[in-house]
Amino acid sequence: MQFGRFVAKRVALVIPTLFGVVTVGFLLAYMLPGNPVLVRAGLLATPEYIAEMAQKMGLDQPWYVQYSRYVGGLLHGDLGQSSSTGRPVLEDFLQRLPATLELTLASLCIAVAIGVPLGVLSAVHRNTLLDHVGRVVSVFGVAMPTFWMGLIAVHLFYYELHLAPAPLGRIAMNLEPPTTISGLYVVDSLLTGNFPTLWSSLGQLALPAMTLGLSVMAPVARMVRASMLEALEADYIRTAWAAGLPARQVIYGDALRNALIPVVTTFGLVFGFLLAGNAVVESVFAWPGIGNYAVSALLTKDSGPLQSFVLFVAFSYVLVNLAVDILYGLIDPRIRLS
Amino acid sequence: MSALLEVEDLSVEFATDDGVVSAVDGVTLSARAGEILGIVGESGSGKSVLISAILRLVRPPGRIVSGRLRFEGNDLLALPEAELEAIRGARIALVPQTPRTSLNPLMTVGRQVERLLRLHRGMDKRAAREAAIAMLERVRIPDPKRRAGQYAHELSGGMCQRVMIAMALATEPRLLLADEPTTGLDVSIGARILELLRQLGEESGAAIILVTHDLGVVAQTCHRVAVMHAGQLSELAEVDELFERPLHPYTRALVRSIPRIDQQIALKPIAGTVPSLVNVRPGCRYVRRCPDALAACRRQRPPLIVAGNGHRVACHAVGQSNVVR
Amino acid sequence: MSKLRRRSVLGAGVLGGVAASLGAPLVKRVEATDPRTLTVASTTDVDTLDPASFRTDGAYTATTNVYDTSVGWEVAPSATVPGVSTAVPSKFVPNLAEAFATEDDGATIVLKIRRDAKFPSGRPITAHSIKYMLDRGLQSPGYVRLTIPRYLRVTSPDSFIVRDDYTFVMKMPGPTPLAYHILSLCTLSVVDEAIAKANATPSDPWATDWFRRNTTGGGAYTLTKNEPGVGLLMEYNPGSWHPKPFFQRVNTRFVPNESDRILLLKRGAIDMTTGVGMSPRNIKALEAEPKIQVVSVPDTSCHFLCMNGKKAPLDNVKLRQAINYAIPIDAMLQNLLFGYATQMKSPLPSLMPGYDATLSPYRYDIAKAKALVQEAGLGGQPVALELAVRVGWTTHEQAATWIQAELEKIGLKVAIVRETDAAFRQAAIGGKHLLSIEAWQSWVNDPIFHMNANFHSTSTNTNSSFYNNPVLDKLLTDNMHEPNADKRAAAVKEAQTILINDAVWGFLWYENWTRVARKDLTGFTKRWDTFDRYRDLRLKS
Amino acid sequence: MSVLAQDIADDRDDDIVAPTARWRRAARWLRRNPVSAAAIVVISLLVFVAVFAPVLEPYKPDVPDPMAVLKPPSWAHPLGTDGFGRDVLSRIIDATTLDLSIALAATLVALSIGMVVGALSGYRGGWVDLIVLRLVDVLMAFPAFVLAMGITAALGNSIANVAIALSMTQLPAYIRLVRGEMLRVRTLEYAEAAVSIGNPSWRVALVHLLPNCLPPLTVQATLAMGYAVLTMASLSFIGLGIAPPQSEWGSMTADGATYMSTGEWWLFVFPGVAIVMTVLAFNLVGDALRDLLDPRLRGTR
Repeated sequence: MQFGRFVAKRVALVIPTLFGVVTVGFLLAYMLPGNPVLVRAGLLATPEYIAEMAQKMGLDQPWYVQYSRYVGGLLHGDLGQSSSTGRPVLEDFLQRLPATLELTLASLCIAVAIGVPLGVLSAVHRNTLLDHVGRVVSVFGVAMPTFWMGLIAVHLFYYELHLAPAPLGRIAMNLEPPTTISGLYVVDSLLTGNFPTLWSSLGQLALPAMTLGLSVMAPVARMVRASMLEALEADYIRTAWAAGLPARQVIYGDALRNALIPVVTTFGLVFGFLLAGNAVVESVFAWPGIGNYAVSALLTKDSGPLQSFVLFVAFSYVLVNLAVDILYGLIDPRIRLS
Repeated sequence: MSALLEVEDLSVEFATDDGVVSAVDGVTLSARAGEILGIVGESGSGKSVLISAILRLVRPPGRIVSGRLRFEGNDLLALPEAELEAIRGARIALVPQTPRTSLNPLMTVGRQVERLLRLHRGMDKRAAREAAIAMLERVRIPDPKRRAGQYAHELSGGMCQRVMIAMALATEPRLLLADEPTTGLDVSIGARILELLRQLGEESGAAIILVTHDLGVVAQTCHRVAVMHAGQLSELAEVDELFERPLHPYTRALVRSIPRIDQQIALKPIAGTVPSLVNVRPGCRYVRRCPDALAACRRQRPPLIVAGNGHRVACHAVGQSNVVR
Repeated sequence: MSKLRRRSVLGAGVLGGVAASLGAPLVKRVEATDPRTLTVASTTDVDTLDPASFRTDGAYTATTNVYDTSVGWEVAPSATVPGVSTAVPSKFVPNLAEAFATEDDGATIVLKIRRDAKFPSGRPITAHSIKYMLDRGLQSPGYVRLTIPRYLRVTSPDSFIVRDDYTFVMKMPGPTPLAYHILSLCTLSVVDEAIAKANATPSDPWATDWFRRNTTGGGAYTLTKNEPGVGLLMEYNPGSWHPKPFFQRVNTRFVPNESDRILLLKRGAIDMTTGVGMSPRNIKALEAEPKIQVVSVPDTSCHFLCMNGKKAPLDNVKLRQAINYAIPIDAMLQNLLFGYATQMKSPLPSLMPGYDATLSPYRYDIAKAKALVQEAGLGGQPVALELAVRVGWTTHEQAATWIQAELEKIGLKVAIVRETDAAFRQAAIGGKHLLSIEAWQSWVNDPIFHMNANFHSTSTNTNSSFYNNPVLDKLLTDNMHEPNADKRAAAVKEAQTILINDAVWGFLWYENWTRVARKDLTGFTKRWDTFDRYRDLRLKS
Repeated sequence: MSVLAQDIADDRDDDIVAPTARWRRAARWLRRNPVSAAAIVVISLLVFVAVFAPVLEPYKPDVPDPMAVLKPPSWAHPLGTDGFGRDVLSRIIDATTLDLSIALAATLVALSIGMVVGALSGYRGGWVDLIVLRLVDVLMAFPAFVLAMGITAALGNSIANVAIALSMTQLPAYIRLVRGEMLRVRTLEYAEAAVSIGNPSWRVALVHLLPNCLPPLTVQATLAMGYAVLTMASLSFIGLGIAPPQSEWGSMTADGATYMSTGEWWLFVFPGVAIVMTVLAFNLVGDALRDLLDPRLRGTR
């Protein structure tokens, strides 16, 4: 039962954080200079016309009225109206969210698929050439600005080598997206056994996911290396050696399993990095996700989408951390039963 | 009868930033089946390094620089790693000092015993589980079936040490290395653990090497004892012989420092501290603290000379005074 | 009629709206499966499809092809550039109105509506449709409500009369040369009255919400698919009276990133894109590509250095004149615009009637500029000025850097400030800008209209220089609706002279109308609103 | 017992085991960690370039030269010229000063605020700690990039505002770090000792306990320097970076992006390489510092 209480306490902590994020998000959007009406109204609009539109959008109210109206709306799912697409923000969000999720998950898989083995090998062969090379390679991913890496990747793989498809969105132009089940094109085309779309969406996903994945690979590799080093020095590993267990079992069995637990906790942090890098990568690869949507909202002072993006990122960051804590409890008996 | 384990002139060094650390310097001793050999010495005297060397577990930057290690007739130093894995945990087993942290936290204690049985005894899953539970019972763990499914953090220190012993003895090893098994436990539990070790040793006929810094433990449990100081073997003798007639100045000082209930004698602490083993000078390493130090003691390491039935001592002063023939 | 062509250059500078999804197949360029499908890359997404409201270029282009106007601009093949037809100044052609005439010596417009024009729903387009369009425009918030009262002096729906099912009459207080100009604007497009009324609600009588995402136009194409952030698909509307166009389908993809657009053009994944959103240097480079052609003709898009006349030191005419002499226009035309623009020599665009290139004395002459600065009494210590440009307008950013270097030579220390669209517009209207680079294009290709919008003291939001000259005001107001052509032309010349001598604007350049497309595309048409009518395009056989 | 002078000398040698000279130990460490050594060299090079930029620049970095527009790398212009005919190498050198100083300023500001707030909240505990924790949570949950974008968009992209934006995104990490260390250190005896001799709690926290929290902070600060340069580049890519004509790696790279597709690759690649080298160096030194300062890891050779 105390596990339930542990979860409940963590959830309770989430509420003030989310509330804080909503407020900071609102203030940020409110502070942005410029008037959304003007962006839409164009030059010919007379002051009266602008005033009328502003009044219609409720922008003439003092900030606290707008704030309470925004929070009120939030409570029953109304994320407000986006002036750049003229649709309720919720609708835009739901339409764009799967794209961002698919990119983020793919990047996470790549970051883990490369980061974890790199970290383990660096730790096992500490201070050898492999360790140094591994560290430099993983840090390289972080050192390159995502848009720089992305554009070079596009230029190299799409334009020069013709290996990757055009960096434009989630699927080839002449193909229809798969029937929506999860919203993730790769998953949906797998489920519906539609191989042409599977191949095309994988092709489209490869470069952006690689770019974003490499940029977060370093924290994963660094964390795995540190906790692996720690595990290899543990007493139970000396016992395992003394018990004649084969090296492979000692290192990649006992040591690795114990080393991976703290790594799980960094997934919250890594997820944060991914969402941040998302906006830039989405622009370079014309990926119809929410990152891109938020950035353009920021530039045209379209506060609805910006606030919702901030709320979504905060909400998912908190959710992931909560999930990580619970996962931590599940795989580590010491916490589960304490 | 030939000794189960013969260690001859074994030296182990560690390359560090500050220089070469000579952790073990020319140690010669042997362990016989059914006998408990105590190895005693202050912390930092190289006891644990010796144990690691016997198991060929000295990892870089440490390395065995000289000496011979014979176990059951074959030369451990020459064996390839694969064959060593067949000996470790099967023919030679280790009981570590800190039981709780020496168990894998993510695996139930039962399974940690089982996997050794399956690895070294080729048992199938079901047989191994039953044997493991039997083994836990043999080391007197109450309600072994339930305990087998629990994790290390759910057991007490004493209980964990019993599991370690179960793991060690499950594969019926010929040699059991107990590296300060009771240091982490309080006295009463420690005594019962030692009693268990002695009794299981007798039953299996295995040789036991008991490493400790507690002379009381030596007196109560060991048949023979080796005294180590700063990586060198000072003296080796039967337990009673050593306590009644300590020859090496260091052993004499040690025996004198044991509080005696029956006599009212002032305790005399040993002067000086254990010397640093970094880039150490040749010769006897007790010289700085030894009242009987001779010029020779600074030049060469005193050879191990026979001083009576099975009583060996490495000390120039004792040698020259030919007190004993 | 004018509306700042919202130019959001989506190169490295800024992320335009939402990403698109268009991908060339994996390996080599695969011919679009259907040669009758045109693939176009747009830099801005569609925000609203309501024909009567302000919207992005992407949205304007879509509505211009899906809706239809009563009167159209006449176009004629360009003398200099093959395959392009351009709008003829002050010439109008029948469209939905097969004939148009004036009565009461110009105060009343009579439109004879074609009998064969139908909405996609099958309902015929009649005089009632025209009346509903104008009634809706006049009363729903948006573009039309601001232009008809001001420029046609029509304020109530009663002026719009249906004489019979196919004859529409508009009564105006007096004659005006602007009437047909206004009627040709794409914002005055006919909508299906029945559908509009079906979707109207008490709070939204003119169904503006419905029209935001849906269309009922009578144009050559209908909108069959619209995925915000991705793109839209337009297909030929069989019911339309227009002859069957070469391209049955137009696939518009929204591609914010300039580098991506260039790569797609080179690989043939897209057939055409606009010059807007692409730096002139990139366009020049694309001219060398074997499978690509660059079509570029002069246009009425004015790009100028806006100087806030009511803020010191720019209230000093001598300083403004000095700045005009310090503008390195030749270096910019060559190194920045690569010939896709022409030097601005008057507040009027070069293609506008009444344009006179001989009036302006300004040319790049640092010595003269320095002298004028002395005369302005500012010769002493350097004067600090701020020059605002919009994020993403790369040519403006680069021009600002050229201008900064030159102004430094005449003692003006310029700091460049980059602002987002929203921030820039608010600062401009609030009079906070000192120097800024603005752009203006009048869809109504009439000099008085153009000058009235930019320089009349009452045009609060559009007179970005805050110019206030009663003489000019009177000249413009009196001649706005002057029927006598010669009298109006004289007034235009006099107004031009005043504005040039007063150096209200820092004259920069007129930007060309440019399209980058596949080699074998032809039938380009440049109208005053610059938006492509895809029905005109075809492939050279 | 014979006592020889030589033996006395030997004993004295043994007693005063001279610690290996600090620099020799460092040299040995460097030799064994070539990667970190290279990173340190890069950073010192950067600092040198940053300080002596005006002297090192072959050309004036911000003077357009219509004659030399978009020239590929050549002897005259080793890294080519940009759209205004300005020498890319000079601009990169000139940008070093700006980029490093903004990153340093942002890091120092965040570091100092973070230390004070973290120390007090960690030491004082109670409701102060609760509020600070919630604030940190909010800032951590807030997408760092959007925060930076928002601030620069709201306040304008002057150099100061970009620095503020960068430090705001780093702040929570420092607060959390110091607070964690402070909780650990506060329980130690010498904390009680400092209190017992009558120091007010803020003195104890800031003067006595804080220095002990420094090691992990240096690691975080070094990594943060790298991230600051990276964030500046991303801000420039979406148009909110430092305003032209100021030369700054991020905006140079972002502006260079469009030139990639038409062949002038050097405008995009070289500033990018400058960023990569800098961030790489800071990250590697940060890693090395972490290994060095983390007793557990240092113990294992």
